[in-house]
Amino acid sequence: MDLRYFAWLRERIGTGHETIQTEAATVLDLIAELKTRSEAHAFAFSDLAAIRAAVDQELVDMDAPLRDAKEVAFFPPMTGG
Amino acid sequence: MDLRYFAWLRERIGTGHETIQTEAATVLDLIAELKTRSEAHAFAFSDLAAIRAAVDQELVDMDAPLRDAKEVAFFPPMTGG
Amino acid sequence: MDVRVQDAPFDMGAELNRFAAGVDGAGAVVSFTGIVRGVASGDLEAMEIEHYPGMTERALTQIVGDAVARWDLADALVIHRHGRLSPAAPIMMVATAARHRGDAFAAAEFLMDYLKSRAPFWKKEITRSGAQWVAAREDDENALARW
Amino acid sequence: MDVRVQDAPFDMGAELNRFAAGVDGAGAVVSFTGIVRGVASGDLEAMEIEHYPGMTERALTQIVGDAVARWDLADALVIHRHGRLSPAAPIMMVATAARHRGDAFAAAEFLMDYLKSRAPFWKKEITRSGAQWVAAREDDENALARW
Repeated sequence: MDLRYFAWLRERIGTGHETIQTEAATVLDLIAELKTRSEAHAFAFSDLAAIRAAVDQELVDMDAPLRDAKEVAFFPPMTGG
Repeated sequence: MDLRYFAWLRERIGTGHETIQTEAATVLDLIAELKTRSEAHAFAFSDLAAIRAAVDQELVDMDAPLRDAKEVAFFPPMTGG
Repeated sequence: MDVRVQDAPFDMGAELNRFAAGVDGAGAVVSFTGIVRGVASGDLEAMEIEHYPGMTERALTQIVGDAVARWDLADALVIHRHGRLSPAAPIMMVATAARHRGDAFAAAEFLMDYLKSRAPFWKKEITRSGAQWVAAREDDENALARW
Repeated sequence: MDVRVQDAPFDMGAELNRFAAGVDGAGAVVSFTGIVRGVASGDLEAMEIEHYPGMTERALTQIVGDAVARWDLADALVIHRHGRLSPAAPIMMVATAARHRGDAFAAAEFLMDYLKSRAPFWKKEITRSGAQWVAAREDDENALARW
């Protein structure tokens, strides 16, 4: 599974992209798993209220299933415009 | 008193400007007086609902007093923009 | 704040750029442009716009002043043409600048609603088959109720 | 309908003119432009805009499609820059064209509300004293409730 990180999530984790093997069933499960990867990951994901997720480039809720997701992205609330 | 007519009121009356002497107390009184000036005036002022009035370049209601008005204008509802 | 009533054509893009360049610090710029559009019969040759010199400028200045009093605007612009206009020509534009987009949008809509029903302009459509004064839309008068 | 996500600067006036020239028959054109504005501390050196290539275009196309389905539009345009922007530079613009101004205004506001909270862009302010990610405004999320 390809993971993408943006904005301060990318900065905290130290990379914008990583590839992992996971059996996580939902976005929340995936986050729980990622927090164990490193202190940087744990710090980046410490405040879930400040994080949004996209599965295969569609914004989803945190309890969304991952099924056959190829790409999951994490980022703060958007601030375009 | 200077009278100004615009759009189809001007066309029906045949002029955009005339000067009259009047003792009319309100816009409605003035219209009643103007309708007696010619058949063109009577025709132009036949449907009051389709007419708006300005006294000294301020939009007013039909029962507005004329007092020392210098310029009274009649025209259809505005269609700018 | 700038109100211009003119016979001459104007370049809406150039006006927007000039307006935006003058509003340092405002993050949001909204513009509305009204354009001469075709008529149902499809043979519009020209749009003639009559106005009431003196009252026009006075009414527009009042409307802009009301908008500035009501919303937090960095600047506002109104340009309105009169005379004979060709199809697809810009008739008028308003532009507003504000720190936040809500103010810029609301003020632009307010300016348009009041300009439509309170500024003394009258449009006449000239077609091959004749000329006809544009009727006021009841919607336009009703739009004022929301402010 | 046109959605452009680009690093390059754009000329909002030229874009507005081009857009309006292409919407024959639409009498009402609304534009919104977002501009890099100063920060309270007054020493903004640049605005860096990060985005999510692929999802950005997908999200914007979806938002424009929703607007077109909901209002009677002749055309709609979205341009959004990413990368490093200077103070006073246009960040993005939307434009809408419709027969009546109500549709053009509503669709432009809808596009802005959704673009703000649903298109994956993130702004970072670079000042002499450091860099800071812009926080999302609660107002922006709440704005979606009205549609």
